[in-house]
Amino acid sequence: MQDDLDRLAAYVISGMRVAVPVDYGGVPMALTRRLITRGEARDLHLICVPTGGLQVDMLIGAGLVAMVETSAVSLGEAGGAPRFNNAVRSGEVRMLDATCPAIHAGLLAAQKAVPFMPMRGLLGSDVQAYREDWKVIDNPLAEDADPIVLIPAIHPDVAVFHAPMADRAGNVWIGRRRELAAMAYASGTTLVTVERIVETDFMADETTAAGTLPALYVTDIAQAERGAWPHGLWGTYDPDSAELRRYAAAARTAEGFAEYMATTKGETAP
Amino acid sequence: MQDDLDRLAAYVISGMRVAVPVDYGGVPMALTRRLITRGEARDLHLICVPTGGLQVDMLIGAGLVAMVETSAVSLGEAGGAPRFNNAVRSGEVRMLDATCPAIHAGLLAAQKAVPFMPMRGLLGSDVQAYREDWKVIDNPLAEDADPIVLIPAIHPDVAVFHAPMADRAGNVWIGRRRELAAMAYASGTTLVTVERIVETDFMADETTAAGTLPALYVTDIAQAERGAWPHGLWGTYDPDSAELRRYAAAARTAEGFAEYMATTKGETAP
Amino acid sequence: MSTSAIAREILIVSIARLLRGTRHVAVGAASPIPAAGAMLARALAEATDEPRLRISILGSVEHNFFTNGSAELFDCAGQGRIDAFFLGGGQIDGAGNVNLVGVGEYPEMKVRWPGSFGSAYLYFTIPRVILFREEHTPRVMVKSVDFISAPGTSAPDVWRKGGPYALLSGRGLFMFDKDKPGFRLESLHSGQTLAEIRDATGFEFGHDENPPETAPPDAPTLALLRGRVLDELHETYPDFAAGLRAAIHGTEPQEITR
Amino acid sequence: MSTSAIAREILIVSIARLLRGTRHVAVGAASPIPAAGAMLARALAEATDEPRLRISILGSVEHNFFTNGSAELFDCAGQGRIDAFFLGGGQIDGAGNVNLVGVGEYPEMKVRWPGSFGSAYLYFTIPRVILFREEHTPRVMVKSVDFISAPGTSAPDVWRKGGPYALLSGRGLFMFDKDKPGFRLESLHSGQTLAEIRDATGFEFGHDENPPETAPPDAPTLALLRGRVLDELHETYPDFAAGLRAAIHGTEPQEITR
Repeated sequence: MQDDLDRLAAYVISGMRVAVPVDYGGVPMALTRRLITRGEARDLHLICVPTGGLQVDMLIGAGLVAMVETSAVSLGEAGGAPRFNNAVRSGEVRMLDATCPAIHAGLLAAQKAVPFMPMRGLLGSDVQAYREDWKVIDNPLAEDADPIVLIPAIHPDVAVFHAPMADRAGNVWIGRRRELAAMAYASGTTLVTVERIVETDFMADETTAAGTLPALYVTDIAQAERGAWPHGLWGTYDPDSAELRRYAAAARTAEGFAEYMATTKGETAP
Repeated sequence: MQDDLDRLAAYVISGMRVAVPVDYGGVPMALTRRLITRGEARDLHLICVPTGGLQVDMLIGAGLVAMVETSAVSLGEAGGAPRFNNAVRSGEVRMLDATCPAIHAGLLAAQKAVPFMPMRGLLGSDVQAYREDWKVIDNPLAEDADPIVLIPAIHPDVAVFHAPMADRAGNVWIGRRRELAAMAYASGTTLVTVERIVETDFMADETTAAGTLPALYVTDIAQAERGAWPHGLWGTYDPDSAELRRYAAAARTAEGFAEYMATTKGETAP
Repeated sequence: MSTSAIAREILIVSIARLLRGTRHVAVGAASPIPAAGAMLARALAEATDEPRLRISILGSVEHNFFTNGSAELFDCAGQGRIDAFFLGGGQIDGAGNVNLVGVGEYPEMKVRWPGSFGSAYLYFTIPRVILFREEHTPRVMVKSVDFISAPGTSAPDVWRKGGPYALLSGRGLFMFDKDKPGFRLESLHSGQTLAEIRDATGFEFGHDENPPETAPPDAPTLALLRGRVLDELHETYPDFAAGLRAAIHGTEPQEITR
Repeated sequence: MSTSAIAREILIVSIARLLRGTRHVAVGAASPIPAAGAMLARALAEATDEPRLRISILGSVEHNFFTNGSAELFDCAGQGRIDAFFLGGGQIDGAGNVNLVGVGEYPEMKVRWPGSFGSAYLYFTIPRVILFREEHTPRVMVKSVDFISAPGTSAPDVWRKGGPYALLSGRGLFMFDKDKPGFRLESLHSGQTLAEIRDATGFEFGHDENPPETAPPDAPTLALLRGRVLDELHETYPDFAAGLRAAIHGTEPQEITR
């Protein structure tokens, strides 16, 4: 039977560029597991805003990822991301190694409808050296030589994240996590899972409006209680460190990963 | 006797670039009148974010302004800005005519610590033609010809605005008016007047934190009740349209303006 | 009560027609007629199962879909999320150029207006920019503007997603042809003649030999306008709504400013 | 209870000394020793009328001064509002280059680490970047890193406001000289010899003939660390604070990881 998560998952199509949030920023794990169960959307190009964690590791382990643009992927306190590390070593996924502010800059360029954002730093790093899509120019406004890197706009096809709540009009409460808004501004489609849907109109009150991503930018919403588990959700619940460690240990091998995925049902988690 | 407004006003020194907010965005009129009474800070370069109103007209009328960078100056429903219009016609102030998003782009460049922001539009307009500080380049990332304008970073020396409240730690509630944060990020000094100072810590609660400019960016704060009058303050009080019209009529002549300023004391307004 | 549409209603109905099929319309702060047109378009779309029309009124608290400060309107337009917008213009010329800065030689112009606002960007980004100015005289509709706040057309290599779509004045409705480029008279408002409009216009424009009159609204549309739309309008523009109501009821002069 | 400082306390005290005079220090998420050093520096500054030190701990709710999403740290650093920051490094070389990406040939490296995070930007923007890595072995302190996540120095025409300030390891403290460029051994932690440190370090570094021992804290500083600072630390890093407390009280081995 098709439910709300299936409806959301169906927006994601093979080959799409998918923007995903940092591990403390509202990771849509319930939706991620559904994407894996369905297994239809493959060859995904993940854009980590600005780093990735369990979600990225699972999608890679499930064989759905062709490319990862990120500043880092790890399981935080639980250690390295095993399926990610393995896939990079074997060349199974193509890497676009970045640095956090470069990913923010690329999304900002899309938000501002400009082809690039200039960015300081980077010069002389191998991060920059390996990025053929980034371009070093001489600052056209400077009198003396002043090399600067241009980061091309990043236009994700779809942004996915999990948030504490949405209202009936489709407005989503994001609080201080404004990188979630930045993801949505830059993306053609934005899919949001939430802990709950409330009757209050967030936009009607200046206090709640200040932390709201307006419905204007939200394509579809599904309710998913504890939808970030085992990641935490700011202001709502803490990460399940034991579960993250359990995953980290299991996923050291492809078999362990498969076993873990077959036996762990996130949606019915505590 | 020196009071809090004097302490704030003393940060503003002749020749400084001063960023001021749009007329519905929290205009620090009490502070503006104090600057005029003191009369010490002259040859100011006003940067309207992105347009100006009564504040700009008064500072020009008082002879404190050398240059105005803005997308527009008007008194809104009360009509054109008389001292501004007169000063432009006579060449008394130098104009840097802009368009709203170009001012936002310049401030954003300063926020991001980059020398410029690219911006679409503008080409073929006289706004662009008269801005020698803006530069047209060919998009270095495009294969075909693709001219684009670079807007240099705008670094105000000081940003001034009025807000509903601050807390004891110096955090300022700005709600959805995030251009006030953008002004502060870009500026060396940020001076804020508020209706009231409250005991709650805005940063301690995710709901209020989302609409807060952190104390980190705020140089000094003074309380000024009805400090935006006769402009309105969002969520707090409406503009005093009758007073704006009274000003508009009086300020048609230099004498009328002087008379108005001599007889109107904002700080003791209703 | 007037049973046929009065002049201001014809403007509102014309705007609603120009907005047909749009999803998101932005309206400037002090623009009651464009706002009323957008509200009518929204009501009509709902009645016909068309996608819901979102209306952003700048400076309004109720009609505000933005939470990221005053830059968000421009970002939103750049992202292609705004389909239609309205621009006035102290001067408008036949190439669709708009002047919001002043009359005479820049910068020490003999008449100075407020400034270009966001026009130099929004004219490039929003597909249907409707030039709306009730005053239709040779001093507004000029051969060539004194200052180009925003150009009507651009060279082929210039990034441009939007531009002039129509020009609606107190005298008639013109559609813009960017390939020509220029305006073509679509219809004359009731009581206007082609000769009068030519005399009032400083630029050349295309037209039929006998241009039609701007079509009045049908009865259900007029009822919607005088009912729900006027009620909605009252929340944001109480003075304008009251004035329009009075004009409809014949208690004030019906003529609009020219 | 140990009356003299244990090894971890020497690291904390060394960090506090390196932060002297700063106004705003940012600390990474899982960095209890740098956080403790910053908290000690703050407590010491308050005791001596120096300007108050602001500590931003990434990912912490209590020590968060940001409200503009995860880009704000980088904006704030670019604006010159952050004086000091800590970087680790899977590999660190004598030119101050840092590698957070992996070992072997990029991209299919034989060991892959998480990635460069914000280092390629923050190393250019924050004046005092303190390289902190307890493990001091030839596999960490290498002659030349396999991948430059962030370079230690830049050509003169490259915009650069920040860079390496010091390198603190479990064996000693080095200061960075960007003109040389290279590290100079400032002091050896208790029990270390110059010969041992040389053997453990893959790069050349400057040093005195008889480098001094890293100075232990005076009694008031140690009291502050074991009192207020440990209490503050407990709020954010309860496990680490408990472990440190146990080590001070001699209920667990005092040796730190090398």
